[in-house]
Amino acid sequence: MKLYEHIGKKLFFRYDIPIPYGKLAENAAEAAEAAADLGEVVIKAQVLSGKRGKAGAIAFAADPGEARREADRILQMNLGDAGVSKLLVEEKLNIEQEFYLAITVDGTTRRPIVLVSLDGGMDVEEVPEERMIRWTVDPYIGFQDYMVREICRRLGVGGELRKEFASLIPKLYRLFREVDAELIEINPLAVTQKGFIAADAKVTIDDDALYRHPQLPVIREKTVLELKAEELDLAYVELDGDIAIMANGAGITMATLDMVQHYGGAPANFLDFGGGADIEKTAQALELLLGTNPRVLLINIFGGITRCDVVAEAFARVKETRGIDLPVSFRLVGTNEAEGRAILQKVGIKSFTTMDEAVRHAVEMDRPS
Amino acid sequence: MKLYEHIGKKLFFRYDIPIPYGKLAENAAEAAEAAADLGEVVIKAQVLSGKRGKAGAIAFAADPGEARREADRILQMNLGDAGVSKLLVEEKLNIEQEFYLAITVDGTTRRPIVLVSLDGGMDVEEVPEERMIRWTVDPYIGFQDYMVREICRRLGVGGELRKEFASLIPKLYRLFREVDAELIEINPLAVTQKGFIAADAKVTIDDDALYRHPQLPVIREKTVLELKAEELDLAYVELDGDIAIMANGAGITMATLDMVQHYGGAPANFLDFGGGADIEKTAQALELLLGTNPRVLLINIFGGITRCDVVAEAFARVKETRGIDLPVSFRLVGTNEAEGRAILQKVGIKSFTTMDEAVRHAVEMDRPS
Amino acid sequence: MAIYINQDTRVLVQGITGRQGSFHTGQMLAYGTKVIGGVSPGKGGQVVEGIPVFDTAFEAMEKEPADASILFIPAPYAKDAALEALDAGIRILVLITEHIPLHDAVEIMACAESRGATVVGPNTFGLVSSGLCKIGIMPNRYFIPGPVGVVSRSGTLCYEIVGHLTENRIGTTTVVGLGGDRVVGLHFIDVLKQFAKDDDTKAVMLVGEIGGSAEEEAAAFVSSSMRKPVVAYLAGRSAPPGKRMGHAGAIIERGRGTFDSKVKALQKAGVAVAEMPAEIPEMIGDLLSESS
Amino acid sequence: MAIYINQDTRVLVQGITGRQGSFHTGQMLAYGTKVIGGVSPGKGGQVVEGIPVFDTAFEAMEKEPADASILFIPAPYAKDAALEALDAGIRILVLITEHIPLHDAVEIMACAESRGATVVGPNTFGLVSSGLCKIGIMPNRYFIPGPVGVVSRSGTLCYEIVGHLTENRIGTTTVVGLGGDRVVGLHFIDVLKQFAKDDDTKAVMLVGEIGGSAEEEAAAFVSSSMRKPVVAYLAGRSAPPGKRMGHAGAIIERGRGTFDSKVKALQKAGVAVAEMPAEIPEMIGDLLSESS
Repeated sequence: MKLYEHIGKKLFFRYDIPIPYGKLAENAAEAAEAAADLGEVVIKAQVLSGKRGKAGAIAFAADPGEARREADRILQMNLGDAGVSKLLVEEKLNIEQEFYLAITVDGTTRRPIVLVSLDGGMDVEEVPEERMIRWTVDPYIGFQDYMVREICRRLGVGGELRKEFASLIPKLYRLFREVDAELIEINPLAVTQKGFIAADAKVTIDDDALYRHPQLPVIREKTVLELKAEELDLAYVELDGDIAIMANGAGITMATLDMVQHYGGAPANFLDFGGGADIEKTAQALELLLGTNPRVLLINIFGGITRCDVVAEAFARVKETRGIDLPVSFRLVGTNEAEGRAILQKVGIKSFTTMDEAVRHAVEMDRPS
Repeated sequence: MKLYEHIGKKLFFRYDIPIPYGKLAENAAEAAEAAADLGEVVIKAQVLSGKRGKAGAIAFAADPGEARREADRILQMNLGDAGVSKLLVEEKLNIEQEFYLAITVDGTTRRPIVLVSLDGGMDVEEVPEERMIRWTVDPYIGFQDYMVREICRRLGVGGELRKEFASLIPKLYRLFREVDAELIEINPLAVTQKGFIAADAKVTIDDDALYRHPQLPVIREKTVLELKAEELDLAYVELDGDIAIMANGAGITMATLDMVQHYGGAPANFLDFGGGADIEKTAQALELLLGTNPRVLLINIFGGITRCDVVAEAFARVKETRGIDLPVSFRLVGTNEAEGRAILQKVGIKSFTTMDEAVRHAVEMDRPS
Repeated sequence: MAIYINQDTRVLVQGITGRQGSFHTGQMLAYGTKVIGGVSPGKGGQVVEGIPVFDTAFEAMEKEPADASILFIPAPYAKDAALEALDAGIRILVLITEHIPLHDAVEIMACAESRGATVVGPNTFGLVSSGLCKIGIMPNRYFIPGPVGVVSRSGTLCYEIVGHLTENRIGTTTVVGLGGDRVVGLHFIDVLKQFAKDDDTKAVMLVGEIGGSAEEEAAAFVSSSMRKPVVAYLAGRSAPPGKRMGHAGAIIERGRGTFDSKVKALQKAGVAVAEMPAEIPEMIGDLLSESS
Repeated sequence: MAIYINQDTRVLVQGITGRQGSFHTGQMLAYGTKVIGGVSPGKGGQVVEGIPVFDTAFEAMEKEPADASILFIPAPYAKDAALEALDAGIRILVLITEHIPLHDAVEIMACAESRGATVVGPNTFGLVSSGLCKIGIMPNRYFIPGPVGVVSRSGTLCYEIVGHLTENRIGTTTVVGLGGDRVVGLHFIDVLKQFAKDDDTKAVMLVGEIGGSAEEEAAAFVSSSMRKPVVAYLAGRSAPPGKRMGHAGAIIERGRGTFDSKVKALQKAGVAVAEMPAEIPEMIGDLLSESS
């Protein structure tokens, strides 16, 4: 779960990580009021998209009037499907230098990794390897002071800057562990007269650990359908095509999408309904897909924990109660295959045994010759 | 640093470890008042000696009158050189069973160790090995829930008791780590209708880590001289004999005492003034010893970091300013030995080169034939 | 010779009394796996599918020493059970559990590393040495002995591919599911090293997907040290960048781990990359007859 | 052959710019020790006694790879410096520092164990392979080559005893100070194992004291596996029980670790226990001539 900047900064504040003075504004008047208090300000759309700067959703304002105008403008924007409902109005920092600092988990080493660079800002991805320090942390030993000394030596940093890093990184690491973060990123980490200030805050909490953090606000930036899928514990992503796809397992669902595209079709979604779903859940997944009004429905089941008869039964039930009148391409093999196939036949659906046949059939039906 | 029971229990309370209701009393009236609030009570002298129970410094009282009388009696007591100035007056527990629970560091494994026994109480040292669980904890992994399950299995404990242990031990381990304890002991750990209650609390904080815990009260149960020695950073213990002993290093000081005893003498103290002391500190150590009015002074120096000339100079200075008129046996070898010997000669002291000679000389002077 | 596990591997089931645990204990026994005990706190003394249940892994190891353990433990308790198994002396830990918190997985891996134990998963279907020992949840009938070593990040997609092989009468030596999480114990490269040494394995099938850099690392190993033919299939060609698709690992981050970068790396290492699962049996068949 | 360290051992000094660090660097150099660098954060580039100073142990290891490191670091910072040395790849860590917090020592030992490194101390005088390499703070002149291996919990008392040996022209192979704290890296038994294997060591001198159970464990080892003569001296016969005497370890706890229990265990194992330091040279001399 990604956190909005202002929530990430609240966490920073709680861990004694310096942040700019700022206020949250929900309309232009509040933004102007904040500017009256803070002087020169920066106004930032509170959205989860990473490209606010390039999209123009960050603006400076010298006075309350300008703050009002810019706030008005930004509140009208649409950023990555989502509107802007909140603005963070902060004192404009006198930035001398922009650093980059992040902590995440590296899948390759299976350990936390601290990333530090003296070249922060918008183009941090282009920083050459030798100017980006990657420090892998033994989770049992944790982040120790000597690591700051060595990181700073490699960066060629001493004096006050080293003291700032020595104070900052251990706090950030503690936050990282204690809130079960997947990623904490400060970019830019502003160097000012007053020392380091986190000018931005990107914090992503591990979804699987959210149950341990009931105090965190729930943040969702999803479509209504995606939210509904989440409630049903389905992995669902909307796409632009016409062929609705449902399969059991993330890998095989991806492979199904790949094949649809390979044969010239366009997937309408990604829907992995997981393993071992019961009739009820399978039926709900189907209903959700049908609600998106696709042109063709492609179901690809390779039964393992998932039982073919359960999927077929769910399909039959939905067909009877709600009606399914679009073309369906159904692939069904694996556990209780014969039973499943029989159920489908009763409701007039012929099923395929291979993914290849099923996908080709779906694509053909989508583009009648 | 040993903590008084009531301070240990305050720590327990802060870590959500159940303790009895209780009040601190400094006189009989306060004890009676506490008994009026609490009903039947137990009154316990707040001293650091381990044998309060056997010494009669713990008493039960059924009503405020009895509480007043018992408090009066205990406040008159002398326990291991120390008077009783505070009493802990607690509700009398309805104890069904007495367990034993402790955490300390085991020098052999170099790791924390959790000790648990279902046979708690006064004679816990006699509990047979097989009824005392010793669970060594990897400091990096910490104390995990599964350890409670296995400890309980070995103890043959299930159900509610296991739940109580599962709730208690992890808290105690956290306390142990976070306050830098050398030892935490709950004996007895009372099993009552309301679950576990820590009927006693023995907490010893690592002296070397006290600087990290400024919030802890400073507790000293030492003689005036020992306190003064502590201020001077000397390792000093008072003993019953006549020969004052000063040496550099704990091992050699112990060996000097052993040899004094071997030759029939009686040491007046243990004083290790450490390595590398300067003239000032050495002189202060000497002054302290002389202040105890011993019959003989034995100084045993094997100079390494400690310089012989510095010790000799300190001795000469004290002799000149204060006067040293008791018999002195001085052994002096090692770093700057010649210089030291010359300085001593000037103030009329002949020094020995071996420990054996010096000790024998000291014992002879103590018992003139 | 089989890698990781074989007919003598003694297997413990943690969480044996649950729905999944008991069902798959039966399935593993049916496959021929030596399941020798189960763990379920507070249920010691029960019997599941003829297998004795113990209260703790320590008790199990005392009474029925095991080499490997498979975990059917709900995510919030999985770390504790995994550390218990490692502390009790288990050498191979198979973590079926999905949704284990990331930081818990990090700790499990660090603990396993310090004890020299092997972790498969989490969020894996397990592993099987075909015909000898299955420690996992995959359908028994697809895993018949043969010359192909299979290693996969996905579950059902792996069954799909092994199913294609089986239909074409191509069996497997060992099939390993790495698991779909960001932090998993075994990576492609670990399993490839084993396959490289295993005389019975004549060809290797690698089933990857977008995200992470495990496929690129595998390609580097194949290029430097692998003498056996390798076929790969990768899922996620059509995935839009940055969208999360069920597997936490399947996020495209910073240009690393894209479909194209993986295909390029593998092909450069001499790996044949299949376009579709259905092509795989023929590709493997050809490579096997070439190399024999 | 020398145990732990020899003429080729490259030694780093952490805290080299301090009073103690610089003094003992000079002393070690005078003894012949290969001190190759020092560490002192913020003082990189300086030179102490002709030895280059680096900002971090990593930098030192990059530029002047070392095998061992000796720490003259104040107690509150000792854990950090010790972990740094271990992380940078130091194999033998000599902790001179006194008053390191107990829980810090526990962590240092756990970290060293996970990396297979040896820790001497804390609160030790160090160790010396006589005539070859001294890593410690003991006076140089007492440590001359010879046939006796010495291992001691105390400092000055050990010098006293080695001094007696030296006066009697009995030299030493290696002298190891275990350190006086409750938690130390090497125990008697570890060093005895090395002496047992070391051809140059013909007899062993063990200097113990009351408290702990290290002497009892040493006795068990001598009894089962030591073929060489061992002499022991123990301090603390006259210590009143339960009084703390400078060494945290020297507390008599629960009847374990008393003077009598140690003497009894050692004597039962065939160890000659000296009554007084002055007797030791003759005892050792007799045993050496017997065994040769």
